[in-house]
Amino acid sequence: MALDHAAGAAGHADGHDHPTWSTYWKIAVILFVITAVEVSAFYIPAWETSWIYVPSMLTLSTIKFVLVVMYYMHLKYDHKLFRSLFTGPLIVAALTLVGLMFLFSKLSIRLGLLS
Amino acid sequence: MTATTIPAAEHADAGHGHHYTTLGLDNRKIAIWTFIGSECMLFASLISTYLIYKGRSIKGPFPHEPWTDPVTNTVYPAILDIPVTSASTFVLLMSSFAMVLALAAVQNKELPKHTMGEKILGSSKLWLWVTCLMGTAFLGFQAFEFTAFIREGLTIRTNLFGSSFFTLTGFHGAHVAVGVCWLFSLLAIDYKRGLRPADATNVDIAALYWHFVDVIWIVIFTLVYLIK
Amino acid sequence: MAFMFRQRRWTSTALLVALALIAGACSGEYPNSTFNHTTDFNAANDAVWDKLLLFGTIVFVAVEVALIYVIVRFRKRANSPDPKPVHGNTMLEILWTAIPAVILIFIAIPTVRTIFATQAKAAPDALQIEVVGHQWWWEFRYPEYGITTANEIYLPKGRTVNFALTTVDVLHSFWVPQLGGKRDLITNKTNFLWFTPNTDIQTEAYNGFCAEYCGSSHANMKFRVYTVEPAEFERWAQHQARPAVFPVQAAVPMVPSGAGVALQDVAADSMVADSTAPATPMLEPYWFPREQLPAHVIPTTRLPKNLTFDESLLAAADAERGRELYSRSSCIGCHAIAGNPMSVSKVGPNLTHLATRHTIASGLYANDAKHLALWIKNAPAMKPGSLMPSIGIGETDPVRKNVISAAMGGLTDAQIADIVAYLQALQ
Amino acid sequence: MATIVAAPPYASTATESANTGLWSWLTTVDHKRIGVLYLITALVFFVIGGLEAFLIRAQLAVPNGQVLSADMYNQLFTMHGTTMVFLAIMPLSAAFFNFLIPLQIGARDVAFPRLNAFSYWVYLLGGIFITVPIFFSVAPDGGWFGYAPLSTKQFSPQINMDFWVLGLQILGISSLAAAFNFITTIINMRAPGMHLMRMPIFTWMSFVVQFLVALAFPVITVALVFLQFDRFFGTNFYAIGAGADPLLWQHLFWVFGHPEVYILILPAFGLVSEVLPTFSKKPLFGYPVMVYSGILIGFLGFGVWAHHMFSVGMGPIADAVFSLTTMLIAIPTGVKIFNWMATMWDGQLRFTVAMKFGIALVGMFTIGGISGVMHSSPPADLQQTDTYFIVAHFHYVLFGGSMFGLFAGLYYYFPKISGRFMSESLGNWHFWLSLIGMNLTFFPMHFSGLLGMPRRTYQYDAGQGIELFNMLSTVGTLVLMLGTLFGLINLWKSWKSGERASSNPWGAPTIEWAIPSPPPEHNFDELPKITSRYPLWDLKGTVIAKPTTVAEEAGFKQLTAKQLGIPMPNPSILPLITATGVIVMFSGMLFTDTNQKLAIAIMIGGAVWWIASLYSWLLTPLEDAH
Ligand code: HEA
Ligand code: HEA
Ligand code: HEC
Ligand code: CUA
Ligand SMILES: [Cu+2]
Repeated sequence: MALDHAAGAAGHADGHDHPTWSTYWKIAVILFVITAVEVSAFYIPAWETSWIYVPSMLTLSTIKFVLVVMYYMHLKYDHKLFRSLFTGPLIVAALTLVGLMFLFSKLSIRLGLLS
Repeated sequence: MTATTIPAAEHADAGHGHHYTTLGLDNRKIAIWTFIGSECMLFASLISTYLIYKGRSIKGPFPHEPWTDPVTNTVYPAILDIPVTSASTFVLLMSSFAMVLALAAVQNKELPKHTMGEKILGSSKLWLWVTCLMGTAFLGFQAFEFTAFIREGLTIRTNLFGSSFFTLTGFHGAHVAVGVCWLFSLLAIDYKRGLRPADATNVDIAALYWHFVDVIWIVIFTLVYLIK
Repeated sequence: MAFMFRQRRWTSTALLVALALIAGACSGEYPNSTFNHTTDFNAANDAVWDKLLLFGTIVFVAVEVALIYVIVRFRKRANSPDPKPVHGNTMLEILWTAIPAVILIFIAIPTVRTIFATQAKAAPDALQIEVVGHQWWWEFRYPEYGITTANEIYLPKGRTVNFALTTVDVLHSFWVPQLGGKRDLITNKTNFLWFTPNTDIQTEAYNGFCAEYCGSSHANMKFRVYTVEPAEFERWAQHQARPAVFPVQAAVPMVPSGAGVALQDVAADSMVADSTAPATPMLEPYWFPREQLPAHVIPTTRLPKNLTFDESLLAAADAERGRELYSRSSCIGCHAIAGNPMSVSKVGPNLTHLATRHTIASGLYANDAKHLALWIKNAPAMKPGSLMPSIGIGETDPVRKNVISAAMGGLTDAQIADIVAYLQALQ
Repeated sequence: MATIVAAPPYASTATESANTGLWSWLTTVDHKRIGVLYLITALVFFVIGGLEAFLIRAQLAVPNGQVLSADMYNQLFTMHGTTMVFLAIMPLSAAFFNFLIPLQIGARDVAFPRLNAFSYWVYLLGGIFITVPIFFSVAPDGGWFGYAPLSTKQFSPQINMDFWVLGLQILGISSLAAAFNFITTIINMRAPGMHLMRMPIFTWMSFVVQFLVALAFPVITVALVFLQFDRFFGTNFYAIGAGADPLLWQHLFWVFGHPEVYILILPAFGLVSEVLPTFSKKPLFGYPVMVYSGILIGFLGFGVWAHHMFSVGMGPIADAVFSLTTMLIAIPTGVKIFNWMATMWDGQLRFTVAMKFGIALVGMFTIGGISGVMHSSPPADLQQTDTYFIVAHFHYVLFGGSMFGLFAGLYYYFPKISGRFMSESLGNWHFWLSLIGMNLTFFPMHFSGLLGMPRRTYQYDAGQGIELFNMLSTVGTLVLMLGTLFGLINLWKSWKSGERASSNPWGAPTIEWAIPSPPPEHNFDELPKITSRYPLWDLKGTVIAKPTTVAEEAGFKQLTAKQLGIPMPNPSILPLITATGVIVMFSGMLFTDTNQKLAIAIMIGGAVWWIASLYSWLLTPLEDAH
């Protein structure tokens, strides 16, 4: 199992492949740009009213989320364990949120059969 | 005795000090990640509630559209102020950037620094200060936002939107506040005796917490402010 | 081995107890049993239950028999060799993953079918009944007939009835075990529940319960359901839809359940209706005959110890005086009586045809003079938490913690007796 | 490398005189002593919860019972449920987490010993906070799941529900802190060679439970925060006048509530999985499947919550989905039942009291599980929900499952905890009376439920066909009480004067049995090197550990941590002080309505108090520098 393999690698689990200053500032720039795009999208009526708006917003913020988690929280470089400690709960949380959205009719599946 | 056992000292290389750990990782880091996982559920519940109650308030003011009180005929503007919040979002994002630099500075404290740039980048005090101040600025924005909303007629008691909005963002704000106190405490240590690479884990867990709070804001900003 | 001996003795005892219980459950009177097929709804749900019971019993017997076999067969014997250290067996484990899975499929299919069948929209011509939950009583409205009543429902056999369930305060749950499963009353939401009482069931009285904890008197939030012939239902409904006929002089005794449907102008000379007399002749009034009430709908609630009423006053009471008194007492702040223009409030139960109901206070007490009198005197003492205040002078209100005085609009026993006479005339 | 084949001869000379006295208990950070504190406290709360149940049953013995008033009854069942769930079973499990996990994984302590003490003190003080009001008839009265809007100020204006909201909030802190602690401990404090798939099954189940706690408690925390804000600050989360949806509370509560029931059962499953192999002299059948089924139960447990809400009118799709996910859980649970039986199959069963409780769990939990599956079908559940049929279901799984499992664990581990055996003869009384009593109490409830008795009713009419069943239930409760009394007497007497136990009195396979009973402060002189799942049984060869005896170990002298030069954490009073500050802060809220200034003053005072002591805690090193 994932947790066991590392047992031998005592000491330098988070060793190699450190992110560096140049990674950090590039990420910062990307974060800034995405935020700027998001905010301007809000003010572009053609975008804001189209069906693509919500999916695009969710995608953009997911990208930001992943970037911060992978690089600033160095999950990409760290021990695999941390990745599962974070993604496991995150998945449960996301599924619960989606489940609740369905239950409160904020989302709905259109099944012709069951109308 | 047939048992083969190993003396504790044999594995004393892990982490700091002499305690054996299975993975060679620091306990505090595992704990903070577990805590962050748990916080995911906390914020998922808060965000769910906000979304569930979105559009269910029977009276205004509302987040995105103006509202006229049928009784008094007062007109309430749309509550959310996107430009201001975009600015505060930006501040919080950049504070994460400062935070990684602070951590890197602590980790690399003992490396020689030659150029001016290296000296600036290597100053943990500087970057901790920047992070703290940006965090405080975010709280300032939030205080400004809250008071503006209250002036415009939205309090935590006004309607479902008010209750769920203030509670969600208030919880986030409280997390930021805790983070700011934490970082100031680290700063105090830095002034008192200097943060060294040996302290990196202490700074790292604070940083993880800080980034997580930032990440949550990314979600809130999109779901609450940008999507109508 | 001593253990074995004990083991056998206890298992047989346990079995005996279980058998006694099962025997007990199959005979005797179970007026609120969930197993009677009195409606299509109940039959559909019970069919699922039968599958559950069947498979549940199979699993139960299989597991317990195997367990007992293992206990008996593999107990430690003196100087036997150590057992083989078996760590597992993939085939076996797949097997006992698969068997339950198959069983569950057999349960799941009828479950899903029944869910969709019973939760479809009710037929449009169904009898609509609006059920409104209150802490701790039930309001029932028949919009088709313009009837508002409380705590007792009449259903015509063979016609689908569709309940629209809402509540004005906390959550409640509408449940008549004999007729079908429950459905919650949720604030800010309307739920539906529909079924069709079978045509072949008796004219019967059933118990209904509030099944969602709703505070102090949750246990006392009961109601009654009467399944009657369609013709009887028409008579009942028509009667309920009109204001009560209030006798001024000695009234012609009204026989509630006379045979036949003879037309009779009840508003004729000896009677005056409180409001305009109906111009058209009407069906003979009907309500479930008191003599035919089965024992299980007769409340056995004990009266509070310190609450008494001088019953001789009831004999001397006068309904007309009572009406006059009622119409200027606090009663009208909460109750409505059609035909009494002073009494229109909707806070408490509608009292228009109170005398045709068999219980008061949501199934807690029999509807007779004594209980009515005690109720008016001190309702919260009769029913914990009741939102109807104490009214008898000198009484202590256990909810509001005050002593009732004349200045507060309290009534003397004699006055209460008059009001009781009035209420009892509201047929 | 050889396996540890047999426990080395040890004797129980470990206890050091320096470690006794009240102060040492208030300042202890030793996981074993904290475990003992949990055990005793939880048993006290179990008796309180049981006496509450007894009063409930006394009232229901006959129709129109006159023992209790309606309001008192409502307080009693609310507190009975709350006490049993949060103050008895969860902390009893925590007692075993504390005592056993470090021993089973070969660690000297948990990852954060002082946080561990903090968890205990918060639990104790929170438990007192929520229990005391019942003695003044102002206890919470909204049911153990406190459905809104009944639990809001509008419909429960008195102080009663304030205790509940704040009390659960406090207890949540304790559980969450413990969860982070144990997850870290299990991940990172395992002895060399203790791979995950070699971990004792109890530790595995506890590991799953900690994740359930970490993910489920934040949800109830949020639900409670909303309720608290509604009650104290006038927010609208459950305010029906503002258009709130009362189902919000129900969903949030059960998103927590269903994982919670697996939090209650999995530790018991884990204990039984230790007991059955030892007394069958066979390894656990299908160890990997037992592990995976535990994980699966935990994971699926997050996807079934709305089966508590089949009557609220969620619509056919949601009903069907939650019904199916619920049924799925029967499969991994069934696997556990069958694997236990396969463990015993062909073994040599020794019927100690621990074993009897273990076997009884298999039999009784199955009954509760089957009635659970009966609820999982909405058409059938509409007739069952909120009746005594449900009450029967959950007492079978809770008493026949969780309690029996915990009792099995208690009889099994008592020698390790105290160095003494529990009495088998008193234990037999305890077991048989409990088994009979629980069936007599709870089996008739299946009938009273299906024959139309709603739950949470303080009285019922005569002539409803349920009198016999209620009388039987009440009689059963008396038997159960007697049985429990035997158990308590047994515990008390055995603690003082039970027969002395050796290091491995049962001949068990896991490493906690390789050290003296009771274990020395530092647990292991040297960290053990683990090479198999059953270190004390060499299953490739032929040797299964024989029980050790006291005589064998008589000559052994256990060295102390100091003598061995093992650094141990220093005792500290700070966890208790911090916990007290937390309680003070929460107590302040109680005055919000009556005296706002006082409320704010107390809350600020409490906050300053715990923050200050937290700082001083964090700045005090755990152990002396060396
Ligand atoms: C220890 C706690 C515990 C456990 C383990 C369980 C286990 C289960 N529970 Fe239970 N439950 C409670 C505690 C628990 N429950 C409580 C406290 C309540 C009431 C709360 C309240 O309202 O106050 C409740 C209520 C409750 C309800 C809501 C009822 C209602 O209010 O209407 C439902 C509905 O589906 C349910 C289902 C189940 C199921 C399917 C399981 C399954 O996990 C059971 C699985 C086990 C088996 C099935 C037995 C072994 C399996 C086999 C031998 C294999 C073969 C079997 C088959 C194919 C059937 N439970
Ligand atoms: C978690 C575990 C748990 C346990 C172990 C129990 C144990 C018992 N429960 Fe519990 N019960 C619940 C959890 C539990 N319950 C929950 C969650 C509810 C729902 C609450 C709600 O609806 O909100 C409930 C509800 C509930 C009801 C339904 C109330 C109602 O709906 O109106 C009833 C009724 O009979 C009942 C009875 C019992 C009995 C008789 C026991 C017995 O097993 C108790 C046996 C123990 C003892 C009797 C203690 C021993 C005492 C002594 C030895 C005393 C001697 C000492 C001195 C004199 C100092 N319980
Ligand atoms: C503050 C409101 C209030 C006042 C004043 C009040 N009632 Fe009531 N009444 C109620 C409520 C509420 C109930 C339902 C109580 C229950 O069943 O829990 C009720 C129930 C009754 C019932 C039983 C009805 C039934 O169908 O079960 C009668 C009869 C009654 N009231 C008569 C009176 C009379 C007569 C007076 C005046 C002397 C009076 N009430 C004053 C609120 C009030
Ligand atoms: Cu209404 Cu219970
Ligand atoms: Cu559940």
